Amino acid sequence: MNPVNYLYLAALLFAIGASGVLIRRNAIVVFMCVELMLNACNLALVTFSRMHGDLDGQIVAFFTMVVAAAEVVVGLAIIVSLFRSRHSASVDDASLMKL
Amino acid sequence: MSFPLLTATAALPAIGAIATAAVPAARRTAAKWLALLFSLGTLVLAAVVFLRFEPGGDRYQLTESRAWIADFGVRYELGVDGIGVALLGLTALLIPFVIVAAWHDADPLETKSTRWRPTQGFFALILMVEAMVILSFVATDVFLFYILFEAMLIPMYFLIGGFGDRAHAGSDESAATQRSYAAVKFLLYNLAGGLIMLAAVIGLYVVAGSFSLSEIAEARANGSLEMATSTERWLFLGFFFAFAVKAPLWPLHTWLPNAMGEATAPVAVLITAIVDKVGTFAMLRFCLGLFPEASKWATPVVITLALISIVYGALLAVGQRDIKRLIAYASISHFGFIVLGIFAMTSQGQSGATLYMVNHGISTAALLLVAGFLITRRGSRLIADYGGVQKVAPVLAGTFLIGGLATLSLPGLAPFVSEFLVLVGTFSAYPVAGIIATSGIVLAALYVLVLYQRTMTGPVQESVRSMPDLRARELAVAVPLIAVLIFLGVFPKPLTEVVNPAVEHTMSDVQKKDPQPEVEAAK
Amino acid sequence: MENLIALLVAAPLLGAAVLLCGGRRLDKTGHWLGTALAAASFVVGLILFTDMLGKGAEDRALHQHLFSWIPVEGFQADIAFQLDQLSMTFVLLITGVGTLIHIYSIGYMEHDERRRRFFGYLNLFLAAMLILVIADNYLLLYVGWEGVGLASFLLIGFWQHKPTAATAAKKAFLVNRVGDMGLSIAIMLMFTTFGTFAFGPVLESADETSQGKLTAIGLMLLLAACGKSAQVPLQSWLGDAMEGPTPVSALIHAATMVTAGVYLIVRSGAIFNAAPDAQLVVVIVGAVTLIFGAIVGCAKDDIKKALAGSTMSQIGYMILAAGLGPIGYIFAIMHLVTHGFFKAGLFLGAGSVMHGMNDEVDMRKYGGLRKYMPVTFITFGLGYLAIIGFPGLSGFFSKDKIIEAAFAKGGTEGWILGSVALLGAAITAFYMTRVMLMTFFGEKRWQPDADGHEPHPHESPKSMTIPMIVLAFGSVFAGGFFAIGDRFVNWLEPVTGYDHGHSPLSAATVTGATVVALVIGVGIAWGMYGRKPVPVVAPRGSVLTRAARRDLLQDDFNHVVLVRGGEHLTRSLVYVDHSLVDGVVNGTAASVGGLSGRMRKLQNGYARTYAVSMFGGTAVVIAATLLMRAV
Amino acid sequence: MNALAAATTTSTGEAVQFWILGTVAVIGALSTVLLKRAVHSALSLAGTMIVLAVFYLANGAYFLGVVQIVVYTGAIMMLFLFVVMLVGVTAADSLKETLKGQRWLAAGCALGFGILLIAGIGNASLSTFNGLGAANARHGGNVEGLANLIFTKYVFAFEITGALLITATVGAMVLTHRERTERAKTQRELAEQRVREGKHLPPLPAPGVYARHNAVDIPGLLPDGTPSDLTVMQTLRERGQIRDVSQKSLADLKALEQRSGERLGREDADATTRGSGPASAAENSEAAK
Repeated sequence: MNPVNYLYLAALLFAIGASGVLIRRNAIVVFMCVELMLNACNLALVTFSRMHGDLDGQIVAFFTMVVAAAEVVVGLAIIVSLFRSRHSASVDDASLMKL
Repeated sequence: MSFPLLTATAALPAIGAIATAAVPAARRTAAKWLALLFSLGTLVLAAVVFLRFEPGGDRYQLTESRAWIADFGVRYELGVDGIGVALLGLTALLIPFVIVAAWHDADPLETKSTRWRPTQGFFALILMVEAMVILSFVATDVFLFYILFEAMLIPMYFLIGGFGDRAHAGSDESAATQRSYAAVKFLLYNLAGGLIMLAAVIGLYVVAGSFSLSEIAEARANGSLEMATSTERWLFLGFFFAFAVKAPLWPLHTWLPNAMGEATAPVAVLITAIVDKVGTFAMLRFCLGLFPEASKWATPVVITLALISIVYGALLAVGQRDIKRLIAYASISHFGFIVLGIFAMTSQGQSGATLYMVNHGISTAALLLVAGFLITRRGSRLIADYGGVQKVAPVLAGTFLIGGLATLSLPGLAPFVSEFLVLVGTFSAYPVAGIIATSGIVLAALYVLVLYQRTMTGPVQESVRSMPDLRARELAVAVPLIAVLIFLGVFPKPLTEVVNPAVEHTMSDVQKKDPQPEVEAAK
Repeated sequence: MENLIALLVAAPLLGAAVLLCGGRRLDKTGHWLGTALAAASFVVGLILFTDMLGKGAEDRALHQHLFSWIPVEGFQADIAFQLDQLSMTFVLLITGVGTLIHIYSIGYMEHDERRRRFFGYLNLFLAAMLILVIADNYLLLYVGWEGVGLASFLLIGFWQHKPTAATAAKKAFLVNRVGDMGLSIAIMLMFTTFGTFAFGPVLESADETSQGKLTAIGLMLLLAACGKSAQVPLQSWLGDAMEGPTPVSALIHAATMVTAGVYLIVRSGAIFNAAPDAQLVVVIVGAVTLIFGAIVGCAKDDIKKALAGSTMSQIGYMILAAGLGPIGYIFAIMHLVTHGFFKAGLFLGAGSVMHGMNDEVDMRKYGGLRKYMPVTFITFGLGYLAIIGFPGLSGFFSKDKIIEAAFAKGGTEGWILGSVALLGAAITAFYMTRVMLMTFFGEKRWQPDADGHEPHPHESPKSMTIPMIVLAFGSVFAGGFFAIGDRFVNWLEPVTGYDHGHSPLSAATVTGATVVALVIGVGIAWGMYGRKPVPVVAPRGSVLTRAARRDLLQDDFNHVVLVRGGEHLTRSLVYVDHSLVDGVVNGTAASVGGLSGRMRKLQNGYARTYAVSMFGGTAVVIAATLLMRAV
Repeated sequence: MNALAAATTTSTGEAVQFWILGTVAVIGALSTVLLKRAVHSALSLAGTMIVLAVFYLANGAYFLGVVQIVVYTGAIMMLFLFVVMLVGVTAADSLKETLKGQRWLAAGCALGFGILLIAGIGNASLSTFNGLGAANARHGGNVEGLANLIFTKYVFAFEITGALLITATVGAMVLTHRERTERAKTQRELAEQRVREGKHLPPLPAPGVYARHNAVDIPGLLPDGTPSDLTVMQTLRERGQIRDVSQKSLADLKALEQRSGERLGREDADATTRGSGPASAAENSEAAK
């Protein structure tokens, strides 16, 4: 097997995650799908790291994880406070941007 | 490098603008005097420029050059030729009068003094416009000119939209609506023109590799810059469109009546007598100077448009019911003459067009400012609201009449000289165009006299019965302008002296020679 | 001596400036100042005249170059004067008659609160008119030409509170502007043809260019002359111009300004001599106006308008003469000068009558005034005799010469023109007799006006009668003085040239025919107005009479075609500008706005929709990158 | 493992592992997207992440593999679950699309994007594999290698990440923290307020009363037979987890009670007791039939 297959898998997961972001209305699930996309990226990075024989790819993946963690903390906090005020976790309810 | 006189001339009003804007809210009068002082200082500097300018010397004088945006070869390059000097003088001369005429225009009314320091803002904006216009007359770098050409829209927008005519017929609210409509229309038209010009400016840089007028001219002269015919034509069209909007040429003129109608008279003077001149000036300097072949190629169309402007503007002026709109359409007609003179490409036509810019500035200022005094008194812009003013305010009527006579180019007043030169110049190159343009003088008489007759003569209307005559401040505006009109009408030599060499340069740019008189040619 | 020429203009110009800018404090003395400066100009003219008489005929012309006016590459216009015999004649006429009318106005305008301004305008007129006649190039002449137009505008509309006066002033200026357009085109043609428009070079090299160009220049000059001199088809303003104060009518619309067209044609003689087609048009215009004006003059009941018709007709004579070429130039000028005397006198007389009759102008409400106003009657009568060409008086000599010259034109043309001129003489005799009879003879017909004031006809003050007497003196003797020994011909010949021509009729025959025409005209008038009382209310009259009362329907034509048509044109253009030119722009704006409204709906506020477009955009970018790499 | 990672093609073992676990990962991802309940989605995602951790290990990224399990699956996913609990575990999302065309656009975009990526990867020349053996060995192991890079080359990024984390923590606290702006009301004050407002002076009714159920999520019936949401606790109300007792089943219930009452001549209370339990009203009526 060629390790390129990992990349195909990463692309597939990324696309699935993206479609989830677009389709699901529950903010928590949307968030999960974002995490899925990030993980797909990480997989690709790790695979690239292996291809190049270089650890830099893993470093970037590591940073991605850290930032993702930070993002999740803030994102979930936002969801919680949104739920408190609007009693709903649907992203469609927050359509106040419309004039 | 010697003292940067041109920079100083442009910088002084800019500094004045900042200083005026900084005057505390309660010291309105101080702000006015400060603005007047700075404009007079600019006039002095402009006079120094005029005196230092040597008609027989280099094409561009008092030059300055500094690197600005080095990566794109943009330089801060200044220099004046005869045409620039004439228009610089016009601007510096008119602004003090505009300021004095607008003395009370921006006073906050006691009932609605909600706006933040309107007086300071108003006069600061006027000085700002002056600074930009002066700089655009002396910029010899295409990019620098473009920036100023666009930037002056901003203060003008606020002057039109923010300080409208108090003497509006309708309610305050509808006045505000119409005013902002006019301001937006002004802005959109000119921005559209400017945008197309920007494309042409970039195109020019791509083709020529420089923004400097002198460098491009040199490159063309020694053959190192060859422009393909179609490229030159496209670039010409880009520039010309912007200037035709500004000038304004038929059919791109409709913003002018709105803007002039809604703005106060002094601001209208600023529009038509000063800012619009940048358009015609730029046609002469950039269209003809940079793209001589394309200019010659476009001449038939441009002349046709100019003729339409002349006749159309005059006919529409006859049909107007609003004093200021009437003057606006008259200006459109006059701008037709200027463009005609420029594109006739004869010495007389171009000298005439240059003089026309100056003279039209002064005569329109005289007529419009006096009309503004009249409108302020009665509180209406409609011609039908007046009648018999001559009887109650003879001095006002008299100055109005002289302004009107200057507008219809009565011999002895300055506009005659320029109009006749334009006509002769056009006639010698394009006889039919010359004859059509000549019909403009009859139409001019028609709209001026109809305006005068309806407002000033006839039985005294009840609403004007207690109208006071011109006050000292207003006389201080009208009389000097009229004196200048008469002086330049009888003795235009100081102007023609500086303009002639510049016109020779332009004529050699386009490589045209005046048509020989038949009799001499036969010999 | 040349340096005095500018003084001719400077004096009245100074007067105008001082009087118009001086303000109220000059109200008391302004009229004296104005009159004094007019007289000063006259004195300067006399000094120059005596100097000129002392020189040989060929070197009488004086030149003064003041400064270069419009120096532009290839275009030289100077402020420079030229005073030759022709200009001198005009200078004396203008300043002389002008001074007299200034004096007259002191009395006539006594009760007008704006008298100072009136004198300012009069001085302005004198200055402009003098510039017109002493300019040494066509462009400076144009300055004077428009200047007198301005003065005429200001003076016709002097009583601006009357809408009719304001309208008449505007009309005069506008119609004149049409003529001015001709003059400026003529100047432009000269510039392209000769490279200059100074009299000297243009007239010297007139025959070096093509016939077509010269004809064009000539016709354009004629258009200018038609406007200024109220010739068909631009005559309509003159009748209305009578709205101005009577001294104005006398000075501007009888003696001087309206004759500027004749001056222009005579001055440009060299061009017309070389362009026979243009000359032909000139004589036709002259002949038509001659009859036209006379017919109008027959029908008017307004004394000033009757005189205005007469002026038109008499200038028709002059134009006719000027169109005849060197045969007629001198007689045109001679008639112009004598006409200046007697027509000014007639107008001043009419003014005097109006002064005594509470400004009543309708001749049907006069009658029998000779008893009340003896001086006016006598001076008016002498002017009357002069204009109808009573043998021995001024008009006889000048008009007779013109009729003779018309016959001398030769061929069918000559016969036709001569007959027209003779016919004109008969009609002149008719309408002037009519004026005379209706005003001074018969029973008194005046009635109390609406306020119950009955007019008390009285003789006018001295300041008014003295000028009338002087002018009457001129009306009687000037013609004879000029004609005897061909003084006038010798005087002007160096400038205009002279050609005696060969008349098919002897001079005596022509004179006889003229006298017969005169007698016939007077006789018919006597039959109609002298033998039976004049009705106070005008009878309906024949079709021709009614048309003539309305200036032969010329105004109606103008109104329908030009005024109405113009109104419709401007109104529809205003509409076009608003809805078409502006409409295109506003339409574009509206469609952009509509499109934006549609596009706005894409911004529905749902984050997921935005996410889709972001994602789609990313996909497109990646696809583009891949494609670029693939290519 | 080192030898495996260094090879340009992988061993058969890794291939087998890839194909099996890869399938699991994709199924997990799909379930994340498609399952109705958030808690199921979270669990599926956790599964996928564990698979990914294995793949990291297989790719020679030992440190990341462990971090993935500890941080992602352990910490982050638990955080998700906490929030899911907070919002409501049982609440199922409706998968009905409300935005017009959104689903098709999303599917199209995702599909197109995936195809593009795959095509891009396929086109790229990725045939040579260096393997991580040398890189890991240079500093004596994967962890040491990473540490070396983090604290030298990427030290600034690392420090800034620290700042980011602190900020995120503070941010989360700020976002979720509710400042008490006034003193809490005492019981007496609350009682007085209730009297002043004049509503619900007595305690709220208990759920399930008169409704043959005593489950907390079933509203009690008012005397006229209509269900009253007030009987259900506020948290459930806000989550929308009130189980509906439809009017029809209420009517059925009434009829059943009437019939059994007639037949058995029993009291109503007995019928209620007999029908108690976790089953729904509908099941009850079916059972009765």
